[in-house]
Amino acid sequence: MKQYFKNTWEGLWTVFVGMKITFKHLFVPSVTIQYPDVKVPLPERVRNRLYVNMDDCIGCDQCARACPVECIEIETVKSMPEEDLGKTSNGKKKALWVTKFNIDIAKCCYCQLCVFPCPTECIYMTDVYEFSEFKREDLLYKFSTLSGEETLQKKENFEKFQAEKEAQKAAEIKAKAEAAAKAKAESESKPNSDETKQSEPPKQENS
Amino acid sequence: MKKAEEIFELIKSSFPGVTVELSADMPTEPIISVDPLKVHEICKFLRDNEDCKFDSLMNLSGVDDANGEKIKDEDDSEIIKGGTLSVYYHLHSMSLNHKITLRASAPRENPEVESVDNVWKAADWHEREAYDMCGIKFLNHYDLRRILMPYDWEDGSYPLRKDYKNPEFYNGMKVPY
Amino acid sequence: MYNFLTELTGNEIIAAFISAMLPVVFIVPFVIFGVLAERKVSAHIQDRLGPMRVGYHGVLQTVADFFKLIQKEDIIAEGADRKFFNLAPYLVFVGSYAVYAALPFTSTYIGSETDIGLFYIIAVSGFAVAGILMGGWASNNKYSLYGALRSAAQIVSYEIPTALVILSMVMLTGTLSLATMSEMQTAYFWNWNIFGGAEWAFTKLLLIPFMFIAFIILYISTLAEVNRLPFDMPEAESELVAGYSTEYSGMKFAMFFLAEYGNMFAVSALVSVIFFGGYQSPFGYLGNSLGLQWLIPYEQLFWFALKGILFVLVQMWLRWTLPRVRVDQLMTICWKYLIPYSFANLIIIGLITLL
Amino acid sequence: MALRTEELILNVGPQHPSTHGVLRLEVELEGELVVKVKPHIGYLHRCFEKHAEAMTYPQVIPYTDRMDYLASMYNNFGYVIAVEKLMGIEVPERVEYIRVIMGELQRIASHMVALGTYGLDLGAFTPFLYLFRDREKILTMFEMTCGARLLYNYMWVGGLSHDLHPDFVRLAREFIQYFRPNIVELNNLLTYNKIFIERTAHIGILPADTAINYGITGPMLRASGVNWDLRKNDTYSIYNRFDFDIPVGQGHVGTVGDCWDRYYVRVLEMEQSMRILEQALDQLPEGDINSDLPKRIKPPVGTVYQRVENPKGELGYFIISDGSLNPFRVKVRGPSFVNLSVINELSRGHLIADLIAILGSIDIVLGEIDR
Repeated sequence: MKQYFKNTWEGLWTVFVGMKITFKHLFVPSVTIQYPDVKVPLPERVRNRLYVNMDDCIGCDQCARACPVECIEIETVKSMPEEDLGKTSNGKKKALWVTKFNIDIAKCCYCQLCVFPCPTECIYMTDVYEFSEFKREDLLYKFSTLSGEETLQKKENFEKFQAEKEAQKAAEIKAKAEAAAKAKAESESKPNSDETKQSEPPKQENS
Repeated sequence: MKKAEEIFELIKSSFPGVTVELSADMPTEPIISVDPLKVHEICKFLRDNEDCKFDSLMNLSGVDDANGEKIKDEDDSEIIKGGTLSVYYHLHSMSLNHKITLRASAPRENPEVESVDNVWKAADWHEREAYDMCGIKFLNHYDLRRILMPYDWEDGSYPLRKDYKNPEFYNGMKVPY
Repeated sequence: MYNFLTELTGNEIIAAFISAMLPVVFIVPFVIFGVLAERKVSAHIQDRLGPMRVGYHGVLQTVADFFKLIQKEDIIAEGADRKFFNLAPYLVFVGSYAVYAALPFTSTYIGSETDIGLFYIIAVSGFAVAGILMGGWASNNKYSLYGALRSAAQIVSYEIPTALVILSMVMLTGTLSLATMSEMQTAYFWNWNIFGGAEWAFTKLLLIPFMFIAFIILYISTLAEVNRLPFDMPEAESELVAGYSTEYSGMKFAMFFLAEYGNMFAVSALVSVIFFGGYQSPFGYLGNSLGLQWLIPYEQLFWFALKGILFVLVQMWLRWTLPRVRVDQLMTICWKYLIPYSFANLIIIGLITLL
Repeated sequence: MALRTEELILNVGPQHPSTHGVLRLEVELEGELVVKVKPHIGYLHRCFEKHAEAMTYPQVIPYTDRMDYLASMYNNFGYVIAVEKLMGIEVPERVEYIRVIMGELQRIASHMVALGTYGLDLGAFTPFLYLFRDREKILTMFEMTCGARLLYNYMWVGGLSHDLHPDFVRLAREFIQYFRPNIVELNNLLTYNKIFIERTAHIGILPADTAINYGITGPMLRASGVNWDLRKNDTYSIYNRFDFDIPVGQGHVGTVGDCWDRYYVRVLEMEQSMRILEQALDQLPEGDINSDLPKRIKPPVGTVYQRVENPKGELGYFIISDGSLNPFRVKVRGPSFVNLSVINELSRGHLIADLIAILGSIDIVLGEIDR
């Protein structure tokens, strides 16, 4: 019997206690914000969309190897010995044409493992977090600054160069009678390497 | 508090004629290998014995040792013949606070290990998972169904085997997408 | 009102029709307000803002939702019993709407000036059960079925404490007509039944505590009758996905909503009529003091709506504070607690009135 | 003549408001009484263990994040100390302290979700949002430190990805000051509420011996009255330096090991975690965090089983190394996985509503059950 009234009292009392608390909160200013109008400031270490600064990229492929989800795809072509690709901001000599640097941001898991190994700190995470797209293909970011035909040209240059190397070796093994042919090969490799120089205005068309 | 070696001696003495050996060269913990068809009684003994009192099974994991010879089959994907599949039991005694690791290795061709799920109920789902992933058959387990993979996953394809090949299609869906 | 309309139109049918339609004019705006209020109250109790986009602080949110619900496809599950499935929501709404017929909005307007208003309300409020059962059974879904059965058991059993409390009030006031009951508590708030009714005697003081007990019992049991949390067994979203309205969509679902909020106001109005003088102003009428007789009905409507909405807000406040009771505890509360207390209350009030 | 009766099979989930994910329970009901519960899991299976065999050791860490996504820090913690044990490397003092701080903050955050959703399962919506409001503060601290709110890849083998943010210590202290009163408020609002007690006391009682036999760990085991916490009983990292109590279920309002105890043990654990936090913040040494970060992580041949006290129980990593850069086998012993397996024992003979209450009190995370 005592328990009976105790239950009744507790039931009512705890309800009133709860109501008191919730009533207090009626007048607490809200903690939510109106998202698209108001945005929370992000800390500087925030990890969002990846960005690659191609001026500094030396195509060392370390980020691609570090990535646990294989969302980075890099393709490089060796440059000619005589053509100069400039230096990176921290003074590393570039030696490769980065003909392809794709990041499939749809696969990216934002783990930041690709950022740390980069020797020139050219790949990093920005604070952009609103980049939804309607088509999955639009989430494949192409960072390479070289256009398609330039890429092809670099490739064929390189192949030619290789071929010449082969020829050279063959020549060296043979007598110096091929010296003339070697000289000829040199003379014809010069001009097109020159015009490759002119045909690469450093373009910036990053997302 | 007992060391793995003493426990090993204890098992050896109390189960004559059962193959048990101790591999103490492990960097972290010594492992006692036992006969897969004697696991049940050994575990029961370990649980009930006064100076073992292994009352809790921390973990039970099925492993593909991939120690058979690897041969290429027609579509030159590697398959493994022979060798063993192992089940690792990590036991721990809450009252005496000591642990050991048991290993039961069964031949790959018919991997049969005794179930211990009526020694520790904890083993139930772990064994189902080991069956699901490595295809280790646990004798007299009360329902040995797939647990994580879908029930209609094709028989005989066990993902955690080292020579596992992704199926072309699953329910008409292309794999990988 | 009805008579006035008959004189006005000279045709009883039209008059009846119009006077029957009048509550709709009240209910629909109230529901639009009520749903928004529910969301705003919950939001601010939880340190949120709630709907803010449509209109100023989202005042038009409910209207937008209403249009969305209209446009929604009306899905009927295969294997559902189409006839009853379609009928159920309207039945439920009728159940809650019929209550309004006996509610005295003002001294001049009451749907039907019946002398047995209370009796009629008790009878009709069980009407929704039929609809809920029908919907739950017809949607051919186990969750719906459970919800329906629970709500049937719940509403039927909670009618008893309601009836007992109302009975004690009837003993006190000696009338079954809500209009008369409100008239008796006229003028000032100390004449309200919660303060022991109008006539001045020492019994009045004796009555007050028991009146409060009666009020609490009535409030709890009406809360249970309209299936609000903590008694929302029928649609306990964490157990039965949405109870009897699981399979409903679009306008039919909106009908259930309409019925729920209509019910909420109906029972709150009932409580306010029985204990808080219905449409009576707590402190005199402006109309009297200013000598503008035509003003009084509007004041009365204002007070009536105000009291009703106040109790609705308390219902919401409770909902966002409390967890849900279990279905058997629901019955325990009803049969082991509310009914004995209301019985004792009934007897005591009876004795006091005998003095 | 007698009527023929049969059980009603009710399918709770995979899509259900209170299964905390995509769990499917096949419930046999007699009226509203539960006769048998048959859990079907695996809807969220993401082949963690298969993936891990193809990854290098550091690359596995982001995958461990995704198992118990409410306690990612602790998943990293367990994995890295397992690999460190295998490689036999020591980490700097500061790293140990930071790991403990992060782990305890994560424990508080995880318990907040557990308690909040438990209230939600019982129909109390408001405490859930209060707790999430406070959890935001912890997530903001994490974001400040490692840049991510939910899936940090913060602890590395031999070190950490970032050092603490300069403001971190101050914010952590402020959080402790701020959160203590909120626990009291939570108790008044929910824990001591009569309806809540009625719903949870004497429900789903789990005796200690059953719990141990089922391998139940964490708050569930402690609620059954077993004084067992890996941080003390099988200590790892530097937990032996801190002084804290192990809350144990005592059946204040019901029987020992009922849902209310499981709930209340978590409430008390938040307080204990804050005690550890305070001590750790006071003793936090200066120093370089990644001084001896191994260049390439290549453990010797061998096996290791390392377990840590995850917010939900004993999280064990069984790693077999064949001396290469990738682990040969990584088996995860998820606490939720083991704890869920007892649901049939717990909920037999209770009502559907109780089944929901019991499921909530187990505090499962499907990402970890299915891995």
